[in-house]
Amino acid sequence: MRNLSLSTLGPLAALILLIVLGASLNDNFLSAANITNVLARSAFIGMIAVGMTFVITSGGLDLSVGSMAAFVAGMVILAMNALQPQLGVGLPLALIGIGTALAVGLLAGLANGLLVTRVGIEPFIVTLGTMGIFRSLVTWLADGGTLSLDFAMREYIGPIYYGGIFGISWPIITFALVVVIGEIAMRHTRFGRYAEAIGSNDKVARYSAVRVERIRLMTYVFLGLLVGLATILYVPRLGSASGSTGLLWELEAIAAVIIGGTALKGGFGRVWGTVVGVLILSLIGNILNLANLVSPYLNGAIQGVIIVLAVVLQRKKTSAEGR
Amino acid sequence: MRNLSLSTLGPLAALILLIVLGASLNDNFLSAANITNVLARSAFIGMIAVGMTFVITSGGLDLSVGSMAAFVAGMVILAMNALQPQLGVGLPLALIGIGTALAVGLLAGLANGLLVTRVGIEPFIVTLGTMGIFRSLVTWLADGGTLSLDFAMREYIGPIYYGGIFGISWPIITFALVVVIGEIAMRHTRFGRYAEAIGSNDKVARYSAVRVERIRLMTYVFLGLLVGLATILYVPRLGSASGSTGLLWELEAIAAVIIGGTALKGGFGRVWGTVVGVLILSLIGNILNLANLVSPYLNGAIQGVIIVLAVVLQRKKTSAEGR
Amino acid sequence: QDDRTYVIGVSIPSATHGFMGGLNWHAQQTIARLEATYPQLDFVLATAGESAKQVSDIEDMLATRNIDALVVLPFESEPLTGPVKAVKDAGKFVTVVDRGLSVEGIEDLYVAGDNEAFGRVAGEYFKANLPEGAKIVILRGIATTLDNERVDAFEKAIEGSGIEVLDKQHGDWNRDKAFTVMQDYLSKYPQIDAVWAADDDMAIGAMAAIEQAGRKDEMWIIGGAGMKEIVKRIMDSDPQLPVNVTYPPALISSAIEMTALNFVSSTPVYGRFIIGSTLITPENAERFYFPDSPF
Amino acid sequence: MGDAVTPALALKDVTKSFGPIEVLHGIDFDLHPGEVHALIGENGAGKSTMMKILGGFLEPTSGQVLLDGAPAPFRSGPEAEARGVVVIHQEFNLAQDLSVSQNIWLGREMGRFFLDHKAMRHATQALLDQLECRVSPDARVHDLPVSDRQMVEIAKALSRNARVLIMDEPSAVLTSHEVQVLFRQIERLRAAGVALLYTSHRLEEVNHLADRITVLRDGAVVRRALRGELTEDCMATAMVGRDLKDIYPPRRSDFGPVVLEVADFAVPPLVEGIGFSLRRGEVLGISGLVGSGRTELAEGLVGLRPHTGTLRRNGAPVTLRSLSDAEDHGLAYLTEDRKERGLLLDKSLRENLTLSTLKRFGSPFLSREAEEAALGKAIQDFDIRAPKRDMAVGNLSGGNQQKLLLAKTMLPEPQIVIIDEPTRGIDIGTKSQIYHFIDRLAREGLSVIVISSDMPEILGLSDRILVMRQGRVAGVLEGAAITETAVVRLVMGTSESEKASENA
Ligand SMILES: Nc1ncnc2c1ncn2[C@@H]1O[C@H](COP(=O)(O)OP(=O)(O)OP(=O)(O)O)[C@@H](O)[C@H]1O
Ligand SMILES: Nc1ncnc2c1ncn2[C@@H]1O[C@H](COP(=O)(O)OP(=O)(O)OP(=O)(O)O)[C@@H](O)[C@H]1O
Ligand SMILES: O[C@@H]1[C@@H](O)[C@H](O)OC[C@H]1O
Ligand SMILES: [Mg+2]
Ligand SMILES: [Mg+2]
Repeated sequence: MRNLSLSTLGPLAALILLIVLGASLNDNFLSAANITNVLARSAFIGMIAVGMTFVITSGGLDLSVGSMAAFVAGMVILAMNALQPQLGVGLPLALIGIGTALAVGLLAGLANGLLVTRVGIEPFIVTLGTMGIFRSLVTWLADGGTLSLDFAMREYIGPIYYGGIFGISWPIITFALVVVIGEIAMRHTRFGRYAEAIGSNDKVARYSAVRVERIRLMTYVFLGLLVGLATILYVPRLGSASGSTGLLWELEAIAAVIIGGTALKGGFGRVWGTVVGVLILSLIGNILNLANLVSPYLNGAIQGVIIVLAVVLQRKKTSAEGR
Repeated sequence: MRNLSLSTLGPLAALILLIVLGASLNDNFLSAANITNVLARSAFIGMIAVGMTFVITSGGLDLSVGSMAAFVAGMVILAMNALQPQLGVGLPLALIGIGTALAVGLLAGLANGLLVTRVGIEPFIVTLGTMGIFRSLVTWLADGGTLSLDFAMREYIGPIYYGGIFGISWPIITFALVVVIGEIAMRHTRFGRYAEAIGSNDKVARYSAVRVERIRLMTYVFLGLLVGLATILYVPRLGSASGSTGLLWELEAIAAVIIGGTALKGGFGRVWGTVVGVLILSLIGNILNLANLVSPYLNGAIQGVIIVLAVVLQRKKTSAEGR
Repeated sequence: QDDRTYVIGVSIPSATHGFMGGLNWHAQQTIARLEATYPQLDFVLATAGESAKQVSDIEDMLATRNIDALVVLPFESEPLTGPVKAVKDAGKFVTVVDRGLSVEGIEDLYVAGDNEAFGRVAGEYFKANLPEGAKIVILRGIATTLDNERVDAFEKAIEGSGIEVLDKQHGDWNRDKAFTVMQDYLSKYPQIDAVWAADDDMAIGAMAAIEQAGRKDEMWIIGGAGMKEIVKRIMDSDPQLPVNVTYPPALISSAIEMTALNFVSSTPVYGRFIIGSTLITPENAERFYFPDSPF
Repeated sequence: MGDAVTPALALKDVTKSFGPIEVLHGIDFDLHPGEVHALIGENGAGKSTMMKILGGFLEPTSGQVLLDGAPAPFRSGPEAEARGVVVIHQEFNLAQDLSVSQNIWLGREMGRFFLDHKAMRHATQALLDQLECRVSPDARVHDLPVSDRQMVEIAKALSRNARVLIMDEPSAVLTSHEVQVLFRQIERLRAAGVALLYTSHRLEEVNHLADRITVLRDGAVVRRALRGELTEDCMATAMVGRDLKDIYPPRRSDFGPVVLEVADFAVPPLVEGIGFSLRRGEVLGISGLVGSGRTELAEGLVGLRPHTGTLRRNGAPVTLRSLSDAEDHGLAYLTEDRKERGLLLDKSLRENLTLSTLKRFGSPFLSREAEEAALGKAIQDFDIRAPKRDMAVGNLSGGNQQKLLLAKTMLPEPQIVIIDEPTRGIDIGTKSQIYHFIDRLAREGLSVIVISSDMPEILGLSDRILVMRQGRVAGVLEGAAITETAVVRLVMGTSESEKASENA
């Protein structure tokens, strides 16, 4: 396939190296349980990173997604706890939770998008601002502590995270679906094409009758929705949200996108690459936990080295091109 | 002055509004002591942000500065503690500390710069990697705890932060010097001119015999040196370094730069604007401490709102231009 | 006593995890209560996410709020020592909470939990309840001095018991992080007999991972600090959570109250108050259960 | 100019390949001091590539570059420039965020330690004055219209004191007045002994300027001639490889009803009080000086700029708030600014071609096949010469980019098309094709507005000519009234022209 250029092959090679490394360090690395764990925990950041791919591709940025996830989770828990007396534990309440997550995610994304497109503030500033706002709000709602879903309801929705079908857990299935949809949207729909065009040169896009502001807005809304979706999977896992939920997810999501070969300046989006980036980041953590290589204090250093190395292969080319 | 365009006037207006707000909330706001406090504590981020202005102007980014500050502080403390038995408390040891700070900062900046320019990796990835590495290293050096300067030595170098001349404290004087030098470098030297040209269009710069990679490298080295300088002021203030030193400084520094009107995409640098941005960010924190306006949980939200508002004025223009 | 107003500054770390959330909540509750009871007292509360910000907060209290007393829970001991000393040197009353300063004799009043005991009490329980050759894993907090103290004390307490510590990674007092680390422990070690999660947020994350792996019956977990959900389960004699070790976030309340007392009563207040870490068992759990606290 | 003199710069048996594709085949070429040497050829013939090799910006795949007879393997443009070889590129080579003065002195700033802003501004002003260019040295390049940008490029090159000056289509975006200014500079430099290499698709310029002519076709030299040896027709024939006759199609005569009526139209701040109508099957030319507001008017008409006034489409009033509104009403616009507004230079031909008409290529999923088919057709219809179909558009030759842009504009099958500078950088053969294409469209019932700074083009193509001056309609000429002098008078604003406009 023509899209599988060097820029995706680089990180893919890094991913394969990591897998080989993991397998050689620990026999359980390739066990179904470990693979399921890694994939399922990648799902949150993964879905968000797919949305982030569109935002970055069209020349934007969103620093607020981690806080947004915490805020959405908080709202979901509040809504479900509030309605449980009337609705009882069951499907209707679960659907309320799902609806809340998507609605709040969408609105949060819309807020970011409108500030960027209508008010015309730099995405970095807008989302730095909303990052503080969302995180503050959830801390405030939780009175500084943790918002916890009622225990019975948590048990009821637990299978959304832990359950699955054909031995594949729901987070993995959802993530896979999001990736496929994202890939199709990027490669085979107008939305993706426009996002790339806007990121490449928004003036040209405007002169080509592309509704630049609308597409930009849509990328933020889409990302917000995906944050909502990620939260739907997140809440059943531990049934709680606090000021520390989703901490630094934004950095991880952006890093995954960039490692995957999407240009930070916009214009080129690689959904598959993003998936590879997310898996690389998850695997680094997993391998560090599985193998006692060094002092745990140095985990961050090893992580840093691998991230840089993962990109070296692919970037060699770009730098050569540059001169 | 021609540089004082809307893009600097916007944040300046926000700064003035904040000052008026602060003065109306608390009589002591405009006291010499408070002004000294605010300016002195702005000095760390301020100096780093001046360096960051050059990096961003030339189209780069540095996420590692907060961790780098922690790492530099750690190395300074280790060096001074190690040599104190031989040298005793006194000027020679203080000079060793200063030398260590500048040398380590310079080398750290050089490392970032070389990875960006020679190896050709995206600045975002390089500095995300080194951010993890520096922070990990300091945690490891401190054995998970805190590295602290011997108390006697801390007393001796205390005046570097707390002392001053003509009633103006050293951090403020140093910061002012850095700003003036930065402003001159940006406006009146080849270095600044080339940084802008590279950020605007590196191919054009290359075609004009600008040594693009060298200037880029220099921006990172310059930033590293300023991180070292900031640390020289930081160590006497807190006398210690740990894994949480300088946490999120990178975000604050970048935010200050962008609030100040420098374009995140590069090509356009405003050192004065950066100063205004730093002061805005410091003042928000100060004002929140002046009056118990709301629940402290909401501080982050207020901060977010003000950051966005500070930029609204200035960006109106840009967005109108865009359509 | 005169009728002037006294201003008491309270500077604590922000609510970044469950325990600190509880501590923040207790601080606010206490302040509200004291302000209502004593009109002559004013409080200034500031929260900080890192040391430098906390130092700034304290500077601001001194420069703009004319505080008469400072109650401070240092984010870190070392960096706060100098600035708190400056407050003391300015003639203010100083109360230090939980994490002590690195130079002795600065504060008037010291109210703290006992981190050494926190680790030791847990360790002693492990030693007493596990056979020789038992295998355990540890989830540590954020890399800090107090985490080191706890872990060192724990390891010292189990010395000579023949208990093997398989692994001790950082869970950063965070549920999600602890969940992930526990999942990986479970993949890595076929036999785990018990878990010391040195904080109840981490205990919750670890339990979820264990439950998912279906190994609930193989191991029990000891958390720490007495989170209400955990205490509840101890009350209900949950075999997975036999006991817990206290480290009450309410110690901030005692500190603020005693500081206030220094200004509203005629007896001067000073000294060191160490609130020991004790074992919460099904028998005494009720005493440690505060359903209204967020923690 | 005998062969005894050592050429200032020469190529010996130079080939150049991009990947597997060889675009220059064994070129021998020399350029002497004190001569103007014209290089002409079709779009994609390899002129720019050859110039970049001469200027050190590309390395030849094989063969040699000789400077003063000695091998000079330049490793970079700046290295060549240091030895007196200066290039004005076909693409703009200015940093948009920097000012005119900053761009001109980039890399060679004045001042020892600190920049001497004043000296640079003065020197810039002197250069601009010399070029009769009225932009301010402090203006940001971003804010300049393309023609001024080109004058800045020229100023930048002049400031270099070159021994060899290579100019790749410097006049393509200039108006005739600016071209005259440029010619005077070229003549001055020739007299001073500078070796000048010049390329242009305006053959009358070549005829006027060139001491020698080299004709390139498909990457090989097919003809060398001295001044006076080739007529313009011969040049065209040599370039294209076949006879060209009837460059301009005959005028049309039967027009349909009015399809667009513009009244009291204004595009602030410059353009106001515009009124005209456009008939079915008609080609309306718009002429005027640079900055007379033609582009602003056009962009206002298609909803790209805020505007006021009334627009009637087939008699019914319409409001066009955006370009997509305009497209819905059958209007299309081809921008004059190919690089900044026309094409995504880092994207492929296909992605560029279909960008403004994606809706037609499948919903919700785009059909790659349909797009490829459209590209195939466009490549044929517009004779786009691309070595590879999936290459980045930025690597196409300038003229082929223009053809692709034209194809992109016509893809929505508009009923009214406004073409701003249709043949910038297009070779004579293709130009003629485009003129006949426009004619065919008009005869098929389209209405075309052509904005052009090329006088023969506007005269040869238009059924009516609207002349703009300082944002207003200076007059409209029709039928027999269309003469070069009449247009020029209106453009310049002499008193006769006012009368002419009343008569029109
Ligand atoms: N970087 C590149 N990569 C691939 N092909 C290229 C590159 N640069 C030029 N080409 C190809 O080389 C050929 C010659 O192009 P060149 O730009 O020299 O033509 P030209 O004679 O200047 O045409 P025009 O009159 O349209 O400007 C074209 O087919 C072009 O597509
Ligand atoms: N992108 C732009 N930004 C700012 N000002 C512009 C821009 N484009 C054009 N202008 C200004 O608008 C005025 C009208 O320019 P316009 O391009 O409409 O003239 P024109 O008659 O089309 O000339 P040209 O021959 O250059 O196309 C000029 O004064 C020009 O400086
Ligand atoms: O922050 C710490 C908390 O997480 C732990 O449980 O108890 C002591 C605190 O200082
Ligand atoms: Mg060309
Ligand atoms: Mg124009």
